[in-house]
Amino acid sequence: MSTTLRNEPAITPELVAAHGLKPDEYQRILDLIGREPSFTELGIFSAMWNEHCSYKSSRIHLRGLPTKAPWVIQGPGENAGVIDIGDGQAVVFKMESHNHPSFIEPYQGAATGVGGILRDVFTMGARPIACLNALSFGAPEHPKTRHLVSGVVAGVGGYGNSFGVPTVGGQVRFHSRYDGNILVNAMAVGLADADKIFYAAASGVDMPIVYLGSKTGRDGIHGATMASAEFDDDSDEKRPTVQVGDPFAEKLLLEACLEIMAKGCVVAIQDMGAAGLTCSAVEMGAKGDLGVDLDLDAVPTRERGMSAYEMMLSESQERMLMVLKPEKEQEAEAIFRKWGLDFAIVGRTTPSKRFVVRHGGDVMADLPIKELGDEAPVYHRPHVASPALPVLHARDIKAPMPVADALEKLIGSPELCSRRWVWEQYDHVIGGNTVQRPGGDAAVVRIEDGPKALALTVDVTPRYCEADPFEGGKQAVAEAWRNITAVGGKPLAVTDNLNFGNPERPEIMGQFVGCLRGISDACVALDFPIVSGNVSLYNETNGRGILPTPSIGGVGLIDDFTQAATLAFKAENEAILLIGETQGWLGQSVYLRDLCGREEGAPPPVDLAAERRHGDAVRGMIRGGVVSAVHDLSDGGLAVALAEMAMAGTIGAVLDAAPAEIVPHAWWFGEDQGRYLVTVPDAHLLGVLTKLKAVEVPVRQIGKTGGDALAIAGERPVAVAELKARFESWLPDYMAGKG
Amino acid sequence: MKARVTVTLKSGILDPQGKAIEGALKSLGVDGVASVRQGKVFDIELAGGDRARAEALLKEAADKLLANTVIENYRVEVVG
Amino acid sequence: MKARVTVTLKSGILDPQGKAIEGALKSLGVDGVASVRQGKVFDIELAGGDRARAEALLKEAADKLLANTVIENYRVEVVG
Amino acid sequence: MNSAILVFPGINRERDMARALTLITGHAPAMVWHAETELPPGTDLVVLPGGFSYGDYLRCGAIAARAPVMDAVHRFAEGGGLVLGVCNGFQILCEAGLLPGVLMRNAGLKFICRDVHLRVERSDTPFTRGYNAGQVIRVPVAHGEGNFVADDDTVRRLEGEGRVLYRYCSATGEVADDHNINGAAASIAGIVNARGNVLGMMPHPENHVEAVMGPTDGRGLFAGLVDHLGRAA
Ligand SMILES: Nc1ncnc2c1ncn2[C@@H]1O[C@H](COP(=O)(O)OP(=O)(O)O)[C@@H](O)[C@H]1O
Ligand SMILES: [Mg+2]
Repeated sequence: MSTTLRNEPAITPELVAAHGLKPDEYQRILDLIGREPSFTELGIFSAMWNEHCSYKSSRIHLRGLPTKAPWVIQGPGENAGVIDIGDGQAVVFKMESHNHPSFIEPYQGAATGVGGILRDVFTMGARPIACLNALSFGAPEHPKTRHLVSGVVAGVGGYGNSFGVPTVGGQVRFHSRYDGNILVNAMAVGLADADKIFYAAASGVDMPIVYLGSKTGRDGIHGATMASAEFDDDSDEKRPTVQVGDPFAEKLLLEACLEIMAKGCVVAIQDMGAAGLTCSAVEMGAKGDLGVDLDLDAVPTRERGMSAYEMMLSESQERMLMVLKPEKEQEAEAIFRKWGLDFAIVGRTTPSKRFVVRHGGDVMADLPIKELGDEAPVYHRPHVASPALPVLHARDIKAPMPVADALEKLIGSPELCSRRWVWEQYDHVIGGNTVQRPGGDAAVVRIEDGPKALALTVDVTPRYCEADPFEGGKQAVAEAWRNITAVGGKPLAVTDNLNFGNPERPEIMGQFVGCLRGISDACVALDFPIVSGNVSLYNETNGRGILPTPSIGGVGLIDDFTQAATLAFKAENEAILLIGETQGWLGQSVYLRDLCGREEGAPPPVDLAAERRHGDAVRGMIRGGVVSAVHDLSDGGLAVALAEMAMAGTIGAVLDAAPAEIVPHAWWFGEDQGRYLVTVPDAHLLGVLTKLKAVEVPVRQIGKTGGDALAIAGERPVAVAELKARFESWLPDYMAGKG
Repeated sequence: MKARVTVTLKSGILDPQGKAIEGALKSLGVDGVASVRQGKVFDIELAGGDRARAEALLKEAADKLLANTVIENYRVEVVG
Repeated sequence: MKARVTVTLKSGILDPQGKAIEGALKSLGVDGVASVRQGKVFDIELAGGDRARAEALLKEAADKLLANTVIENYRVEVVG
Repeated sequence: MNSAILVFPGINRERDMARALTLITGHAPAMVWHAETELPPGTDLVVLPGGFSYGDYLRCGAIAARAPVMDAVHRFAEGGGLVLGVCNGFQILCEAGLLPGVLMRNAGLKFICRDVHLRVERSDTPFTRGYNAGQVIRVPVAHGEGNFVADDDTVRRLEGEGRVLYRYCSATGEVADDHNINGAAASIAGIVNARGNVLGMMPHPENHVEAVMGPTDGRGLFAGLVDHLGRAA
């Protein structure tokens, strides 16, 4: 082919650099194709070889993750992971970040993030039944935070509500390290027939490749490259065209796709996400060992005069690429027209294993298809382990205030207060299956008419990951496992979203490697394989990285939703049992950070064997119907967990003083891992204690439910109503600009 | 004093609303419409009579709240 | 041909969005705003070049769809 | 009881509605595509479900209100047939002129999903006979534009003619601004047309018909309709 086409800029070192390709990467392209690439080809390489699509910094480390179990149908590598939940049913799920776009335009960035992950799930043939989201914002006092919270939450809701999927859970946190780099991680969960899962690999030569959905515009050109670039103070100037989400179009796309899948029309299907047409077409061909010949003149466009380069890199939303059975083409087209969607044959599969792009009579690209993906650079980036921090001793930490005052302060703090202001903007009841709404440990979503249900959660504690990546990685997985267990679910599998800073810095790469090792160990020990995930690197502003934030999305199964547990105290005079070992670990606790002003020390270690033993015992008690309320302990420790149970049930508790061997503030606010609180009616108490003893699970009765306050022996009682007022008011007040 | 701030989408930005309206007009039999893009107007009453000050005030209002300048343009007119 | 249809709320109809924006502007420190009412504009491209026909078409579009004439007024301008 | 649920592009609570109707009436409703020009013969109840028809673009309900099937709905209503519009369905009915007024952005400008309390204002209508007058029920809302607005005369007429059937209130039935979640005129959550056969309401009774979702207060509405139609037959 001619290497310079009409109106195409010449390839200069500046142009190469502007595409985020390093000189040695460009050399690799020259070696691979044996000539200078065309402008369109350069664009294609930049899209395929950027961090976001190629995983070039993370790939070698991801290979070690545990991804297998008898119930895993599809692990990482497809649009989403798939697990078997019995009865011929499968659950399809994945989490993905939309961090940079959400910082630039919070509403549309978050909205299109949700749209993208929903598409990943229904591309595989599943009807989405739930969404979750994990959001990290800068410090509350940062001037942009309020605007970002408001836009992101409205955007997550705006898309999911209109699309018609309940958003049932998530996480929200504030920390100054996210000031210039917020995180928006969206997770979608869908339900499919286990024998009707659809994949991306094309098969058959000379099969028509069909473009479906919305038209292509100039949105987000270079979006994928941007998702892998650091920000600086000039990023406002580098704005690409923002992608705008159209949840209405996506809802039509969902219904149309499910309809043609049910009619048996589809051979292969791939949604157009990051790097749009380029990525989706290359993947379909490469996975199927086929070439792809695209004719861009057939692509439905929104704007006049779009170049091949623009069409190949556009990230317009709500689009799909499919290979259809030729004999079903007309039937499929009729279905798409009925739903008012564009339908065009834009190419064919070929035996050549080349990726050929034609436009206006010219060949704009002619590249080896396998190499585009497989030969992407892979980096063994240098990494250094984070220095180990000292273990703090509770006795060396002075309590700044009495326990009751501390509890009142913490429960109304940005870190621990209620997220109601957020989730009330999400339709969390649509579908009529949300058995447990947001506000509990894991959301519980009934499957069709039951009795099965899914337990869903997203967790990570970034301050632990920063202090000790390995323990932090373990803890994120353990907490997700614990939250599922606390509602009575059997944890089945994980999707992860690994958000880190600049991998070219050895300390950051060290965090990444450390967290991944921890995640891996925990997933193995807890039989909790990873089936899908996403990596977001370069989350960094002016050289300062975010806290390492590997969000863990967990999915568990409940055999009978009527037996799920909730955290609310149910009745007066029930025994409150603390399960698990309490040492009083204050290092990296919320108490130490927010009340003592010290972000210090080693985080609490996770003993994975104990974790499993304790969790299995708790799940057994839930199934046995002997516990009336269950809650796991996490941020804020014992006192905060008790307060959450009391507020949810509007019943107080009478509690013993801290045991003599533990400093009171460490007992009440320490964040030792692997712990749960349960309440037990008298009739079952003896049985429960005997059983726990038999399986060597530490347990201690710490008080009884009752009254309208949390009354700790020797402390000022704290009224549940007062706790609730503080718990519920911080976020709405903050968003209203009060206080 | 009365003023109008008109906010429109920047060109190149997808307008799902406009697209849906286009389709609806077609199915209602209103032919000849090639494209529709939707925007907003804000009719604002201002205290005081200083035109220059009013314009500055409205520009501030548009930047801070009425328009999302990442995807929208705006125009301010003081109408009297 | 290009045209603009502007749709505004009839006076007497409460405008919650306008009210909320009024309040928000105040709390952002933009003062001097006495009232805000929000409306819509539609920028429409038309096929063909007959002005009178265009105006008739737009009136039809507004009556049939673009405005809810129970609560809204509209104005049609062909801009060229 | 033969019910028909209208399906417009972008509608998304049609499955919730179908489940509730099936559960309570014992019959699966017919799902009727917006491009149809007739309702299924023998239809007793037409339901316009919740969702985001046409993405709520332009004005919520505006585009759906002009769909081909709506002519059939007008004829059905003129013949005295029962029509229920929930959430987006209510918005469509207003846009179609089958009910007065319009639903505007919530006063707080935010989408709201939560359980609310409603006071049932009278029990002598097909849409409320499953309840007692003055009864307080708990059902969820999920909307961004549920703020009922009409001119003063219209609101006065609705009140005077006893056409407000459901009103936002406290757990104990007080109607006050604090409980008026979206700023609706007179705390209106649901109204009927002058003839009393077309109801529009913002909250979602169809989501509270099974114990699994908490209260089952939504059942009364559907059970009342079954009872009414049973008697009429
Ligand atoms: N962004 C969000 N979207 C929906 N629900 C949320 C969000 N953030 C928090 N929640 C809900 O609030 C509750 C408390 O969250 P969190 O403190 O993170 O729980 P836990 O400590 O059990 O992990 C959970 O039920 C969670 O699902
Ligand atoms: Mg929990």
